[in-house]
Amino acid sequence: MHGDEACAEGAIAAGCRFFAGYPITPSTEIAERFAQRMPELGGVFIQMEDELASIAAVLGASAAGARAMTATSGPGLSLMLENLGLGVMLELPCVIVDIQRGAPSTGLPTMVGQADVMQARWGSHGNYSIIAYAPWSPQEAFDLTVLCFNMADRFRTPVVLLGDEVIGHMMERVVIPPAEQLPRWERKRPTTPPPTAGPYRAFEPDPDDLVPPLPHAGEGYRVHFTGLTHDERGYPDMSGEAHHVLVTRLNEKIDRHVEEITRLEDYGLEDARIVVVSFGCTARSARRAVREARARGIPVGLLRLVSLWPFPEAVLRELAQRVDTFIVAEMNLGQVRLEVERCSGRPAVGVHHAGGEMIHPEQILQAILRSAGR
Amino acid sequence: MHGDEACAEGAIAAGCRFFAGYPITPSTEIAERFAQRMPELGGVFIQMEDELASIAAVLGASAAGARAMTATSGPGLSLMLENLGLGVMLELPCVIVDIQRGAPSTGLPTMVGQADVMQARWGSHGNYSIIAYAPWSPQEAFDLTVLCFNMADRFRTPVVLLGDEVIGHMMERVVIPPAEQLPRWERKRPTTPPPTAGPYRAFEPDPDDLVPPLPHAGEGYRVHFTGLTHDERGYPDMSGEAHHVLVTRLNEKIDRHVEEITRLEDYGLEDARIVVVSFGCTARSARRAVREARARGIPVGLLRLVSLWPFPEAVLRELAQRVDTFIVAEMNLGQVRLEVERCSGRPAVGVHHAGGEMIHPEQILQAILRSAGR
Amino acid sequence: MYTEIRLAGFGGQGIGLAGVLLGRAAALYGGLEAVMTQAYGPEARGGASSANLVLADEPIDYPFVQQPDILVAMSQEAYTKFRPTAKPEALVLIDTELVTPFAEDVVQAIPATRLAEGMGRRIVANVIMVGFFTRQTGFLAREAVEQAVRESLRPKLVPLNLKALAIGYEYE
Amino acid sequence: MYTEIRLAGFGGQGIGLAGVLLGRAAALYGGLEAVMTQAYGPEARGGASSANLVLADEPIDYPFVQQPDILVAMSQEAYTKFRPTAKPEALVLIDTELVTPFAEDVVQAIPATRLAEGMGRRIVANVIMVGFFTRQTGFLAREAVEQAVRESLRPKLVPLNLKALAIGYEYE
Amino acid sequence: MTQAIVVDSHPLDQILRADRMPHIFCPGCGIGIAMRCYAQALLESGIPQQRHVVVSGIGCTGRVAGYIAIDSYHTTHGRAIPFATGLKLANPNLMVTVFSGDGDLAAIGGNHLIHAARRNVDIKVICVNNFNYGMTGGQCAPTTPLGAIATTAPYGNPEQPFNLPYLLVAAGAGYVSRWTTLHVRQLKQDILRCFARPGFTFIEVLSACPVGFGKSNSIADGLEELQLYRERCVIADGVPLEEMGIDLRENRPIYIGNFIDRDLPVYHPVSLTT
Amino acid sequence: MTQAIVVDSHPLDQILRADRMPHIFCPGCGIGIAMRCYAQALLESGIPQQRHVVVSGIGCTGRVAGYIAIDSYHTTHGRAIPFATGLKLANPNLMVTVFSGDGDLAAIGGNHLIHAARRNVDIKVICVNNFNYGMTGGQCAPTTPLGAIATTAPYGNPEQPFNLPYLLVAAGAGYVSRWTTLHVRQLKQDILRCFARPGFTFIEVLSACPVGFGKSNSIADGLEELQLYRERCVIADGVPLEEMGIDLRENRPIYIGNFIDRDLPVYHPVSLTT
Amino acid sequence: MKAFARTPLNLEKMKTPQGQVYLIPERCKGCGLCIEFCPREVLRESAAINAKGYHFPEIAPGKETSCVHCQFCTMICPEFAIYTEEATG
Amino acid sequence: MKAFARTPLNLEKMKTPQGQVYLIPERCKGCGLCIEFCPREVLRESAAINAKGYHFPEIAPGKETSCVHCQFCTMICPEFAIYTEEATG
Ligand SMILES: Cc1ncc(C[n+]2csc(CCOP(=O)(O)OP(=O)(O)O)c2C)c(N)n1
Ligand SMILES: Cc1ncc(C[n+]2csc(CCOP(=O)(O)OP(=O)(O)O)c2C)c(N)n1
Ligand code: SF4
Ligand code: SF4
Ligand code: SF4
Ligand code: SF4
Ligand code: SF4
Ligand code: SF4
Ligand SMILES: [Mg+2]
Ligand SMILES: [Mg+2]
Repeated sequence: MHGDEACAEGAIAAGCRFFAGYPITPSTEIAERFAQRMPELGGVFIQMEDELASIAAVLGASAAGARAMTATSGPGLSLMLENLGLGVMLELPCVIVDIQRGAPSTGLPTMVGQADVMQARWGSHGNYSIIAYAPWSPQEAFDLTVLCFNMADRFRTPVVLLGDEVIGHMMERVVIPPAEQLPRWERKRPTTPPPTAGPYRAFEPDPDDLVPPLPHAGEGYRVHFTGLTHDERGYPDMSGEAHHVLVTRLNEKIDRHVEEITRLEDYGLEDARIVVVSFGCTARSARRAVREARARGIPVGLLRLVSLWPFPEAVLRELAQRVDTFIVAEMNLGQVRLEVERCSGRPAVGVHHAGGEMIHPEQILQAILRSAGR
Repeated sequence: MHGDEACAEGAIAAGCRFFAGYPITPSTEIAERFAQRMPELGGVFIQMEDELASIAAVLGASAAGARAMTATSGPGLSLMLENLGLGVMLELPCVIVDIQRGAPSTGLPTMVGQADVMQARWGSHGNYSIIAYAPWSPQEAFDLTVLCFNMADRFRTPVVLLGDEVIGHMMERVVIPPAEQLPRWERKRPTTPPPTAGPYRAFEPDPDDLVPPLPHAGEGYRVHFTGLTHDERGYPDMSGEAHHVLVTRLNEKIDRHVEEITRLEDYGLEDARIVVVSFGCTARSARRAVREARARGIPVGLLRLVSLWPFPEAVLRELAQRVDTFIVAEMNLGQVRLEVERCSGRPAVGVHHAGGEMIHPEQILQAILRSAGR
Repeated sequence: MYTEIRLAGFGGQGIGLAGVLLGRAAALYGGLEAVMTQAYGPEARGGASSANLVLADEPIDYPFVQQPDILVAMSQEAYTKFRPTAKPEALVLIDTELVTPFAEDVVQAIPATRLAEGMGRRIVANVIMVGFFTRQTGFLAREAVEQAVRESLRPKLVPLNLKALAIGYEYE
Repeated sequence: MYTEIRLAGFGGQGIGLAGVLLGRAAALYGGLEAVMTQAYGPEARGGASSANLVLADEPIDYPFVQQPDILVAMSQEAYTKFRPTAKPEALVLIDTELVTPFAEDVVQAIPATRLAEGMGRRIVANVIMVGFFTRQTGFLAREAVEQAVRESLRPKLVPLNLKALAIGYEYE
Repeated sequence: MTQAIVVDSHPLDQILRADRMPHIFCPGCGIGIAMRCYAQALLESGIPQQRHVVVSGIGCTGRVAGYIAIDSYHTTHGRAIPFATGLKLANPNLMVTVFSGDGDLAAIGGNHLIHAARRNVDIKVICVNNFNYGMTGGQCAPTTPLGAIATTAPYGNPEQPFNLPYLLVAAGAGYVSRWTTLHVRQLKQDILRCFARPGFTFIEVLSACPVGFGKSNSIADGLEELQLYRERCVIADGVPLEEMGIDLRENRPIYIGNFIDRDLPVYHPVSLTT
Repeated sequence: MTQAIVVDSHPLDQILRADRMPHIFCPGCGIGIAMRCYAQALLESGIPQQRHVVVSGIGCTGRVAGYIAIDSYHTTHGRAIPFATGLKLANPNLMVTVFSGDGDLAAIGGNHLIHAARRNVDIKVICVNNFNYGMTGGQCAPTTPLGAIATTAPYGNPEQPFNLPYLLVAAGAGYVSRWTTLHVRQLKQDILRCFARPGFTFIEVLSACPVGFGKSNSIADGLEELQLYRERCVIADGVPLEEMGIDLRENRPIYIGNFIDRDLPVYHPVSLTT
Repeated sequence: MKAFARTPLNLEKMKTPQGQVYLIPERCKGCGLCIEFCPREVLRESAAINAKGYHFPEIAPGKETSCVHCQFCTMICPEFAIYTEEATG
Repeated sequence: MKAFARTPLNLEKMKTPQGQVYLIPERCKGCGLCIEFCPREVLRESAAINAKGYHFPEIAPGKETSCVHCQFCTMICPEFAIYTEEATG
């Protein structure tokens, strides 16, 4: 099964029954898989007229209670950003899959890239926090898609799966666990019936985790959702104060839970003086390079960012205490590297390529050898 | 004259004769000014059906040789990002004005924000460099718009003016120098006639500055422009190598000229142990706070970022050598602060507000006092 | 010198123009720094309207008015809403017929709207108020304000507005 | 064990399916790690098509084939293009009738397409080649590949393809 | 009756977010009238209120979602229709109405409008056409008549406007009507008909924006615009769709009424399970 | 003649980027035919080549811009029309043609299409309609017939397609035609007519995509699709626009021809100087 | 119309219901639509103003019993500021 | 049609021009359109293939002088691979 299929199957296994999308290489197979599968399962597959419509439909479906998703690549993600912001503001859980290709612009439609990392974080106007994961195998495309849905519902927010063409199109064994073994975190839902007088407070956060329960359309809560700055009732409130309260909470509900959200994998970090940081398909090359370097006795480890956002700042700061050099391997001209530099307080060695073909383990190995003074 | 008008007048003074836009508060007055002025000057004002169309029309006009611009606010910028990337890839000079308002999403349409800083840098998919300036007064809205056009033509690239609602809507004296006193850097243009055999190499960089001369439509060069990865002839080239060469050059042509592009203003930096970094309307409050703090004998200075991108990394690194504390004052939850932290290698003090109302000098003063241990 | 001025009334009274005239006079002919801000947005429609001016003899950093030294109120709503935001000792100018001040407040009053109606053009009440303002505050030369009127308005409107200015200025 | 395999031919020959069958057999029934990648894109249309397999007994990091240990060429273009990318000592399997190998090259040949035509279904040439591959390479059990055929194809296509597999496997 | 009895609530307050009244619409604005017709239709529809949902885009009209006390979504500029599509398909039990402005639906949202009509998705669109962008202060819309004055057309609009009913029918819509805010009874009735009929429906409501459009085009106020409707509106009976263009400033009939009502297959996602 | 003479260039190579030939289109694809008609028309137009510009969006058809040796812009998916609008308005001396696919122009680009038609901006649109998204491998387009098979409609397309000529006319276009890639003479002539006539023009070119559409809908190859055109195409004469819908799989006429040619004011930006 | 409205009231008594006007003055924005389009000219602009300065409607002198509860004022009022009920008695 | 095409050639000699077919075999993708739509059935698929494996067209036996230079093959060929010129002589 290739990564795109695995992603679609992951979504389906997670209970996703609504897909709205617009074809774009190299994510199209996800849509095609849904087109095949939703009719069998009584779910909704709809091909929209563009990506603007796709994400809007996904948000609508989420508001109606569905686990919903869309899939695209860079150019489509660029078109979805305004409504990604709406999803953040309305706190509508959903999953947006970006199978990255060579960019900017039309770039290399059929070839790999990893240069949408910062876009996923900062692409929509205004300040918001986002959750993003990056699979490094078809198996993980499955697993992380399930996790994306769970995180989306857990934090009532859009979540991004940042795949790449290599993972999307490569075939590898994927183990699909039985549905009942898959973790499923449900959306927090209203626990009280619709109020008889006065509006239901659909944006009143649970003080514990800042996440408000989500009433769905048709349940009688008579909710108002607006992309305008709003109070806890959802009513527009045009004041700097209300804005600060709302926007801060939207950020905090994610940032405060960075530990819960973060997924990392490490290889040989215990004794490492040099740490390679990588993610997605590039992390495969990084692992090979690290293995080979360790075989040569170099104290190097790999930190694989399974979650990219929120950035695991604390982990990096802690690592920086005991590590000499960070090497960041990524198929862009330096995006995660900037974050690593910021958190570690020092320049990192970048192994970069603009995209089109995977970074070869040898390139990373060379960087390790240089850093180790060999 | 308010900032929006000053911006429009700056563009007109810079020779801009093409405006395509879509109304959005708080930038609409720019469009309205153009609607008034273009007919008088024989230029083109066209209101498009949306922002997607607006930027596309601007790129088309630029390809035809016009100094062209559009103006919008956050939600519109979000919609322009795909074609911002196209502009980068086709190397078509143009100016995009974003008068920032409270965000994310619809947020506070009539109130101020400064939270699109990262978006301007990272909003489109893929890796690219961008040039952006942030005016702090209507006068500067005029001056920097002129500069934007010059930089756009100088580097054959889209340039962003990141204004904000306070500057856009506040009235202050604006001095408009006579046209002949305004600096004007022309686009680099082909110096040879169209080749008789073989294609003209419209993407062959000048080795000195990496900027290729730009032939306009209708001049007989028979150029091909594509958002696909292309070679120096403009022909699609679907290889990782070609992609790396192209994308690296697009970044380098800007990053290498960071000194030429950077505009900074400083107050009392000479003896400062504490440096406040700010920009746009917030820098006005910062200046007042710094003045008051200095009056109390605190060795504090202000570094005002007139240019935001490319980030003046070297300046910050150099300052970091001799300064104890950086305070970043900005109307967002921390964007420029991240860059300051990265370049200075240490956490900075943030004075943040999500938007809606200007940060008051007092808030910044308090931060200064705390940092000074008072 | 650092003077904060708030002009307030309801939509359609030309409060913005009054602000522009004063700002211009101060900046271009009075040698002062001047910044004007206005409240925008759908919320402002039909309801209260205000123009806020800071005049100073040094660069003005923070552009907003915080505690006006001078308040010009051309509607009851504006007076009631904004009087408390102004300094207790602020100079308060009101349109006599539209505003009933708080009992303890000391104000300078002019029936600007009625005077304007007397001129046959209700719309110039704002400029009458500007004239009154110029006289009462004294820090702007009458000529400077006249010049601002000439430069800010379409030529054919200038004579009428100069007359309105004079009426306000000369009102006792 | 770390074996790189490239299957190549032209569009429409079912090269991708051949790769899937081998990958499946290796991964699910051969206890190996297997990764397959393909060249995508409009450039691939009608022209060359290839499937690239890495089989290993340890996790496969870098998923691409760099220097094939085994090359299966089902078109002249594919052979000419890819033979130089393979190890000099690589095992090279060709369709006899479609490929004329370089003079010095040692190859294993089967007239897969003709055999398929013999079965009345040109389209199964790929599976015949898979059978041939299985026998020639020896590291995959025939049963594993048969199982892969059963699981990868629609039921009604299975018998035909099992037959094709047998023909390839048993070809001398 | 000797005097009007002063009260502090209205019978329709039950379906309004009365705590948010008065609404932000300007004096004489027609949006409130269209909203009242919708509110009334909601009550009369016989469909339980909790099944009704309203979705708006951005604009003055877009604010309507904020005043109706049912599940209501105020989305982004132009995207109300696809948002509504998602809602409807995910829960077909909902009665989903899109209530938005001409700019929102036909300028930035034009693509979604024609595609929803083509698909015949079961949503009810009410488009308040006030011939301009009211919210942003009176710019041209794709409905602004040629030559009319707007803040982005100070010398007159150089563009032809859409004939929305014609466009919608050509895009594939099965049900298209037009009324004005003077035709309050008909409008409410027509909304009820839409509720009762599956598939995509489109009602254009001509409406005064005295502040944004009227002022600059010699229509003194909302009252005057309604008087103009009273004078010039004609029920279209057999008038071809090509003739449905409007120029408020020209003295020719403004056609209103139901222009098309035809049965077309309603969009349903493919399903093998039912 | 005893044999065909083998050569290595074609008379039209002068207007092609011959160094990029052969093009990427699949065997039997109709795009090359439409492109040839355009290339021929360019030469015959009498307009100096350097005044001609072609703009494409993304898609197989969008690649055309890369093969014609005039100033050519291959933009983003859906945005060819506004890009072309900018070009034309900034330099009215240019003859700007948009050459793109049905998905590009009518799906993601649908809004720009109807607005350009409404404005009547002076650009020439050639839309290659192959009833699907060829480039991405055969997904549904808004032109895919109801029930047809596509990779995103494996059980049959549940959506009604657009009747593009009708949509365009209703949006305001002054000149709308339809031909197929079999009607090579007529198509070239029609392109020439468009060059000669100011304002927005739209030509729909029905074209085979054997790989994306044909294969899954029982049309074996490009040849068979052209045979089908030969059998079923009928010059529309007085047939109302409503009837212009197409279903390749049904045995009813496919109407072709010039459907409308009317003079409407051409869009010009407001100017006080001329 | 004016003439008609002055027709003695009892003429219609049997046929048409009689209405009582209700008003929420603070919601009124003085647009005048209820006044203009009342078929019976029951309403007129009052001299009083509400907090926002608008002249809300009042019953025109002599029209105290003219309202026929046709509800047009209810329907045309953009502000949900006026409605009628059938007068009992 | 076949019958007609077999009509002795000189019958038409005076009226219609005669054409010479030119071919760029490497561009041909073997779509067969030129063959199918040639009104004179001048062309047929050759046994030879080009580098990409396509059978390009050739002059059908007996049709050496049938081409009337109607240019339909030129116009219908998607590949710019075939054209005709008026045969001189
Ligand atoms: C992406 C985006 N672009 C522009 C705007 C600014 N904007 C808000 S409402 C509006 C026009 C509204 O016009 P219409 O839909 O006709 O509604 P009306 O106000 O006239 O009722 C515009 C352009 C926006 N909010 N978002
Ligand atoms: C924003 C964006 N979304 C999606 C795509 C992927 N894409 C490329 S071409 C295409 C469809 C092309 O269809 P059409 O315009 O009909 O052209 P054809 O290939 O059929 O000639 C799509 C969806 C893209 N390039 N950009
Ligand atoms: S601006 Fe126009 S549309 Fe908006 S509320 Fe006012 S009158 Fe109504
Ligand atoms: S995929 Fe279809 S449209 Fe694209 S080149 Fe092939 S046949 Fe033509
Ligand atoms: S109900 Fe009818 S008659 Fe009575 S006041 Fe209202 S509009 Fe007039
Ligand atoms: S219609 Fe309503 S808002 Fe208008 S005047 Fe009458 S009561 Fe007031
Ligand atoms: S020119 Fe006409 S007759 Fe000659 S080969 Fe071509 S199609 Fe046939
Ligand atoms: S039409 Fe062209 S491509 Fe097709 S067979 Fe003939 S020569 Fe070859
Ligand atoms: Mg409107
Ligand atoms: Mg197509």
